Amino acid sequence: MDQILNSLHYIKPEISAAIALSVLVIIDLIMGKNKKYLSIVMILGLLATTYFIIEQFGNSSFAFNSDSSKFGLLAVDSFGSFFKLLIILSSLIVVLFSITSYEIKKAKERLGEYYSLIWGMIIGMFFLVMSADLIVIYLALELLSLSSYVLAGITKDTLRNSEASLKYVIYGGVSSGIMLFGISILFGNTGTTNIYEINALFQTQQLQGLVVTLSALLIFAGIGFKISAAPFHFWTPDVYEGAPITITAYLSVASKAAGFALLLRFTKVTLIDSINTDGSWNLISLIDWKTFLIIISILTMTLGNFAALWQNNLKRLLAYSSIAHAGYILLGLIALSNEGLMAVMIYFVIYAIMNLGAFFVVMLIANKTGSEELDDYRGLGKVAPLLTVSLAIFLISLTGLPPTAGFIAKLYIFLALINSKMIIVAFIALLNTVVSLYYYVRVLKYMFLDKSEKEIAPIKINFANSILLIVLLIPTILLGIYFTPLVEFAKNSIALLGF
Amino acid sequence: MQNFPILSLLTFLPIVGMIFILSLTKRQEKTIKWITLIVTGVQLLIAIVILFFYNFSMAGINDPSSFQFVEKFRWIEITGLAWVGTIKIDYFLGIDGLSVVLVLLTTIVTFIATFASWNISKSIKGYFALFLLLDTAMLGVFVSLDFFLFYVFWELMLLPMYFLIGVWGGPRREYAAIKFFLYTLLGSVFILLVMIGLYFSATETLANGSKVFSFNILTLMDTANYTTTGILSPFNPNNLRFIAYIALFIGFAIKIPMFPFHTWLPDAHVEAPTAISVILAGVLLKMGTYGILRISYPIFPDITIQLLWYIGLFGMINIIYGALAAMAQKDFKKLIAYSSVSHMGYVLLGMASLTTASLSGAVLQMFNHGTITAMLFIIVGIIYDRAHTRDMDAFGGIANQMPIYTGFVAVAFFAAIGLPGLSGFISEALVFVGAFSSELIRTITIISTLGILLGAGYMLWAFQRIYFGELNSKWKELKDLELREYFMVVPLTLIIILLGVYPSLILQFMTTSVNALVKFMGDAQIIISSIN
Amino acid sequence: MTESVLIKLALLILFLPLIGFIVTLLFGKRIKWLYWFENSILILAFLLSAVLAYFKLTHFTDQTLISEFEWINLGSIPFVKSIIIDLGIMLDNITVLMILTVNIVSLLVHIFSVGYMKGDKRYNRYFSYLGIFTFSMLGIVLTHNLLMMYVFWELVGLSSYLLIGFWYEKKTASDAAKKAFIVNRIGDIGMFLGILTLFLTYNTFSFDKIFYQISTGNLPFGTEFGLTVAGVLLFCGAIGKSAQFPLHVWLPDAMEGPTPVSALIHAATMVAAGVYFMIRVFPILSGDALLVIATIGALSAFIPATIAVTQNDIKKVLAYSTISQLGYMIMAIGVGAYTFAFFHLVTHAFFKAGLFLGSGSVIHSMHHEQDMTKMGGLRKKMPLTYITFLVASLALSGIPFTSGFLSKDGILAGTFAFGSLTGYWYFAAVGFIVAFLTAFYMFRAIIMTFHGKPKNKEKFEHAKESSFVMAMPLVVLSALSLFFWYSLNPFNPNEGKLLSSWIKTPEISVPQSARYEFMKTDDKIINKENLEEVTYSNSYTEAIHHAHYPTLFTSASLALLGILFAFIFYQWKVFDPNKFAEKLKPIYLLSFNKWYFDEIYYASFVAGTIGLSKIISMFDNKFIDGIVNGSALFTKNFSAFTGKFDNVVVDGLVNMMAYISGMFGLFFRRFQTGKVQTYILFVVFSLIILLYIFR
Amino acid sequence: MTVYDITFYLFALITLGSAFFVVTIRNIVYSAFFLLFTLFGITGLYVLLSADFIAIVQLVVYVGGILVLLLFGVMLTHKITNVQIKSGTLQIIPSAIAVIVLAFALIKIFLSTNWKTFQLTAQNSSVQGLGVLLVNQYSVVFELLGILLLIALIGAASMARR
Amino acid sequence: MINITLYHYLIVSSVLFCLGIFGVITRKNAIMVLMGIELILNAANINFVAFARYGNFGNSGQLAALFVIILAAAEAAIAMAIVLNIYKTFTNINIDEIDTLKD
Repeated sequence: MDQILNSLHYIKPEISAAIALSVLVIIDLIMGKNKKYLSIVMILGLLATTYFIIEQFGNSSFAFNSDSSKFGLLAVDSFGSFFKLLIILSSLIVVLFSITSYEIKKAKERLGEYYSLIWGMIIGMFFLVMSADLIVIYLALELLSLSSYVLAGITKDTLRNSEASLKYVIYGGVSSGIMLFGISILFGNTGTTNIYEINALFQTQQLQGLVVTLSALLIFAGIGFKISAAPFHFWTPDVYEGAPITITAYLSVASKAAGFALLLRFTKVTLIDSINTDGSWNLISLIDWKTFLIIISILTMTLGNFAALWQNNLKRLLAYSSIAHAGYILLGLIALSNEGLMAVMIYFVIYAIMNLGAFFVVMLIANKTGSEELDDYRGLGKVAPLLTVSLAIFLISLTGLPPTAGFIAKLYIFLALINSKMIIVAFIALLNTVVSLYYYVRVLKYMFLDKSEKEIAPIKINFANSILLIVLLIPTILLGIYFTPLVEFAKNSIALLGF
Repeated sequence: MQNFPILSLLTFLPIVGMIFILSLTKRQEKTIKWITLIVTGVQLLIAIVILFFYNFSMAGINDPSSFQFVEKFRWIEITGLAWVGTIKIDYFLGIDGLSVVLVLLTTIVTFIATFASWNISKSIKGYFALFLLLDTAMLGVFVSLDFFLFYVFWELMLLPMYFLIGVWGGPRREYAAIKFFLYTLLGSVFILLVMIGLYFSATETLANGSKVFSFNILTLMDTANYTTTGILSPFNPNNLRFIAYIALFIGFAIKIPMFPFHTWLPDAHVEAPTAISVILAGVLLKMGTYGILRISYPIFPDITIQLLWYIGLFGMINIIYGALAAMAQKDFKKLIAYSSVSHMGYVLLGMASLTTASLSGAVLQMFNHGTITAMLFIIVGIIYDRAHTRDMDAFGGIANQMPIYTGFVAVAFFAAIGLPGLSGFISEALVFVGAFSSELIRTITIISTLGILLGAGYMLWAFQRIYFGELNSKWKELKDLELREYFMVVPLTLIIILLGVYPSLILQFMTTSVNALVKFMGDAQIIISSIN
Repeated sequence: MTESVLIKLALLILFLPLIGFIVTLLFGKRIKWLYWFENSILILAFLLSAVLAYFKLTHFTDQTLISEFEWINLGSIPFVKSIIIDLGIMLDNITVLMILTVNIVSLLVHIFSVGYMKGDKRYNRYFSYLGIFTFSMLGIVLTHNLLMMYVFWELVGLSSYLLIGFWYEKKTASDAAKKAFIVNRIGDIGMFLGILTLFLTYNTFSFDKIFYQISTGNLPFGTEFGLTVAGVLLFCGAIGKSAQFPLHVWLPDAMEGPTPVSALIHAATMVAAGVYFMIRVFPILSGDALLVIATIGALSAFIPATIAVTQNDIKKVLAYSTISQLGYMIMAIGVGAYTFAFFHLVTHAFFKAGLFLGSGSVIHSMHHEQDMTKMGGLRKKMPLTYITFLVASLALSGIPFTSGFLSKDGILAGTFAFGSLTGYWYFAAVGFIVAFLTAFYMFRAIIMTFHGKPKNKEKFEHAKESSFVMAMPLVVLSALSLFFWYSLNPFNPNEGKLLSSWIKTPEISVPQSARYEFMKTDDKIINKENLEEVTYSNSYTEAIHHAHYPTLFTSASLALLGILFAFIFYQWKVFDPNKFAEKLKPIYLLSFNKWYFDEIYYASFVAGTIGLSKIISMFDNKFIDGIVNGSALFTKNFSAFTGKFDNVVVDGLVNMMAYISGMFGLFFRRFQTGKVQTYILFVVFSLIILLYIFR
Repeated sequence: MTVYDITFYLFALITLGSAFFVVTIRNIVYSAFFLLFTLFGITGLYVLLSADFIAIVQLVVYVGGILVLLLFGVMLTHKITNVQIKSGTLQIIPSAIAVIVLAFALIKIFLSTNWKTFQLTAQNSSVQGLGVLLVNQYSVVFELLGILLLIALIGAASMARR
Repeated sequence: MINITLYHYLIVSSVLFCLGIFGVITRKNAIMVLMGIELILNAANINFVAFARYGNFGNSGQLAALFVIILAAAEAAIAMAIVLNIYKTFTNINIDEIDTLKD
């Protein structure tokens, strides 16, 4: 009992989130049709949670362990806090997006549910990034998924919206089912669901590789679904295209971040054998996890990039782009070193900023033109210079050209890779970058090089949105020129509990 | 003067101008143009000031203490995790004999390109903002001594170029722009890989005695700085230096452009607006050869020596192939574009023999080709502005209608042919003198002399088709040069003639450095071969 | 008059025409009388060169004055030879004589042009071009090093290009200009390589330093063969510029330029530059190289002479005769008759200029009619022109009492002596045959032009004697074609100052073993007092001496025979030349069609190059730039593919990548069916595959 | 063959046999009823595995809740009057291949694995143990499930509501 | 003596798992697909309980199964809501006809 009470202060952010959720639900019920204050309540809740996350930084302990010598259910560490912060900040930005989103405005009567479900996602993700137990992982993943299934179809006004929701739930249900099956096998093999204990067993006991491989593959099916890694990515383009754009942005950033945090923790805690003095990891020899990740990674980025070449819907294009980026991020993990881990974290921060920025612009344009089709972007450069130039910068950053932040993100990944002597992989990844340039630049071509056949009215955006845009724009450029703080931050956050 | 951050000023002045321009409204077209003109003019002045204070006796190349106008301070410093060491990137600018020439060239060409941009009518604000951004990127490449910084500038140039071709170009501009973009990015990908590989292969000793990996180009040149296990370290018996060299070379070769990576060039040139063609041919192509001289050669002297013959061979192919391809063209601009391929071949040929004469010739050829080809593109632009066609067969007898213009054309054409008395001759002759003295590539050099003949062939044929013969009655209305155009052609003509008569004006800046490079290559080669 | 004053004088002479060129070019359009500026500059230059020649030849007879300065210094590094390129001028007897010749002819041509070009719309431009030509030519003459030689060599090429193409509205003119430049370039490449070879070995371009190095036994590539190669390569330049076989084809075409230009450039001076160059580098020409030179010279003397026999265009006849005479000079150098080569150069300059100007005078009065078959009987209308033309023709034919007789006889004696010493008789044979042919075709031309009945009445009626400015140069030049300027003995040139004390065969630097047998230094002679005068074996000198009178007699008789034949065929019409031609049809056609050189060259080199360039261009577009397009395998898919990618991706290697990428993309898109169950099926399959891989 | 064995085979047969019909039979309502049998069978297996509490929960939640929910779903999404409440199938052959291969692979791996097993001993009811575990060590999961159900409620309501 | 080993249970669970997947992939009707998902979850649950029983792992296996059952209920609820929503917009719930989102 003491243990529980002692552990409570480790989950302050989650408690805060849960309280915020309750408050939101209650206010929504009280206020009835009046949805004015919901956004403010939401933002306040987010800020409060942010505060608790920042406060929590530097903690490193298990929470909810039955006795202090044992491993707990949750691992509170700066790695988790880093991802929580990333998640909460992207949530904040997405909520700000939602305030102006035309799609969300149309579904105004469900705004309470919308925000509540976002809280559901947040709580799920928080648990996901900090859990040390496979059962908790599964439940958190389901919480995250269930919320996002509904959010993907929240506006309900279009076919594609509902369809996205259905596809998501079926695909997600199967994926998590497969993952659960994998968890059950691992449980059978080791007798525990705690990943730290599993790791201890891996290191000490003689286990059969085949069944471990099987369980790891099945578990990866669930994680791969979340991070949309090939060949578990199929839902991504369809759901991203169908979901409201705010949710698409959110899924592509926060949900993916949580999935990656899970993958990183799973890899570094469960499958590790030892860490060398130079920071590289030795994985257990039961499973060739590294080769597996290399295959997945190359497949993911290649598939994402090449399929994106053909897209004419910007949301769908960004969906494929986010698949490709998942591939790049996996590269950081492939390096199997602390350096690679750091690279992944740096990548994520930058990816979050630039991807959110791109989606934001797409949303703002869609608010006015009602379309995300590339054809409707023709000649937009003339009528909406700020928006299009911003989008251009975000896309260039996504390509990874200096002096934008995207370059730094890629640079660190490649530094890690080459330091691990994986030159051919790095080369393939770089060739992929070249391919990706084509479809990103194609957007620029439509905006700036082509002429519109019809007259388009100038797109004006309000002051608050311009500020938000610039807030996203500044780090996209600045981090490309001066990235010391970011790297320092990531470097200080790579500490996983116990490793 | 050596302590004043003049190189930063030179490099980032256009950014200031760009910000100014962006703060103006679209209507203030005149102001925008004048700002650009003033910025590029001031840059030219700064470049001249730099020349004025330049110390001929300081060599540069691999010696940090003999670079001039050096600016060096820590840009990024991240005390790292135990396993990486400190990540350190310097803001490190400086010039030596190789770069000072190209800095001067860049400022001249940009200044003249500003005049060539004067009659741009579509989205002026965007054009000049991008133009100035491009300017910064180009200068940045030539003054950076840190590989990372170099790479940033190198890539920074892509985007403005894409838009400048893509928005303001000819009918197939989109295709040309994307082709340019993809091609060059493909090249930079190779460069990036090698850059990272080098980073992990050499360390720099900090003031406190600790060793850190380094992007510093000069550090990378010194064999003593390499670690024993780095993948590109000569001490590592399984090193990948050979592959890395090829990759790096391809990266730069695409920019030159070297056969068979040249096909982006004709397209880009044909579609680009005049001013951009001028910059593209005048400055951008030099980045490739500059990169090879600044980075590939001194960092990989051992591999360079092994591959000299192939470099020469590709130089020869460029010369002959470019000339023959030029001969078949009907489009005036395409002809000039292919002539660039041919002329850059001389630079490659010059680099293929490590002699003072040929390297001087190669660097001088970079400068001369920059001015000559800039003038050629301006010439094409002038006639295209008037006639709205570049089909050479559609012309004829222009000499009668536009005699003064034709006079300038003749100067440029004969300079391109390599007529003595004009600048092109000196550099080609030096290249041949040097290359011929290298036994390794003597046969190649002899075959390459055919380029002299073919060059005369296609140039004179073009000259005849466009300017000679009876005046085609279609062109009765063409006017001779106007004031703005004099501003473009007269300075270039003067430079071409002046350097043709007295090349030492430029040569004096580079001799020390070129000699140092030759010596360094020899020494480093010996050191490295002693390791293995 | 000190040396430095002479040098400065020479420099002044060199740069005066340049000033004339610049001023006339820049302001000629505005200021109509500016051609007089150019002309007066030439007069000044002529006077100054006369002064220069006088003082050089009288006060510094045996000295070679050199002045140089450092032009390019590429610095130095240890153990590597430093590269310093000097520019400078050199004054010796040959130089000053050549300057004088050039300036005289140039001046006269200038004056003639004032009348000839009157009314041309680019009148002043014409004179400015003459200015730059004179400048470049003087540069060639004055230079003391190979680099400057090459520089000015190219510059005369440029001025020749400009002047041939002066009437560029005419396609033939601009074609001829281009042809001249490019054909010259072929020779220049060889010359350039020769220069590179020498520079590589001696690290200098200066003649004197190279000569000295070679005389110490330091040879290119260390072998005598290297020296021969260098010599032959240098000679390539002369082949181009002096229109020697096989690069002679440009010169006849060059007659498209204004006739005074032909006189100045394509007869008297520029084309002689090749000969002059060979004279300059004579000391380093090995025996084998000389033999090559002599052979080329002989071929060039013979072939054009046979062609000239059947030509109907008066300028073409003169052009081929020029090539033939230049062949003589080259052959003279090849057989070692150094002094006579130069002598013939000078005399030829005057009488050939006279011939051209005379023909110009005819053409001018016939309203630019050049076809001799349309002329005739002009003797009465233009007596002065007739007489001067006749004198010059006699000189060209080598009739006694003319300058041509003296110089040509020397050359023939040289070949004869060469034959007697080496057994290579055919040089002498060629010399005599050509002497006969020369006389024949020259008088054929005179008869067709001036004698007989007018063929074109209308033009004949309008023809009249030329004005003073045009007539004066004719007179001066025909006067200069007489013997007494060169030697008071009309039968022995060696008695004149020119050959007895001013021009001497120079010291030969070539190692003994690489020389002609008879040129090897004779030990016996070294002990003799007149060592300086005879630098190679006096056996040759003696042989020439012996050959002198026989050849004199033979050549004069052959020339007279030629004249006789001309009269038989064309004046008295004893035989109908047309019937004669019918009988010898193959030979006639060969000659009339200039041995088909143009056709052969066009079919092989020109068409070859252009074809190759087209192939390369195709290759560039279709293959390198579009492997896709060329590949039949992809073509079908590609059309569907372009439908979507159309303007963005059309061709290219990039495009092939794009195509493949696109195909990849399409492949991946296949999986995105929109049916969620299919997705799950894929997932299951992937899991099975992954399981299989990692089992 | 003990009673235990026979019981196991019986339940296993019920489970798998009806599961097979669940996924193959065309009529949806029949299919739903076969699912009922499957779930019963599984409950039986739980009992055999001495998981009494789980078995009960299985009955209550699955049979009482989820299955009814699904049946309601069937009724709501199909016109009751339409007797032919049938569902087609698709991609049978590739699916069958995939699934059979997968099944073989799984079984092969399972059989080839040497699991840690202990001699089965009689077990008391697990209810108490589960309860203690749930509120002690897994209390936070308990809370998490609470939130999850709340979210499910909100979500389902939001979705199903017009 | 009980002859039934862990392997027996595992075979049952893996066959059930595969049948579940088969159902998910092949059935057109969305509700049928959901039934397939339930089968998958149940297969996992059998594993948990069986492993816990045979491996003597204590109660955590059963607890996991318990959680999964609860979760399955929640998921079924949400999925049903979504299916109803689909029925409203598409007027059928045949998944293979719901493919407006595709490449």
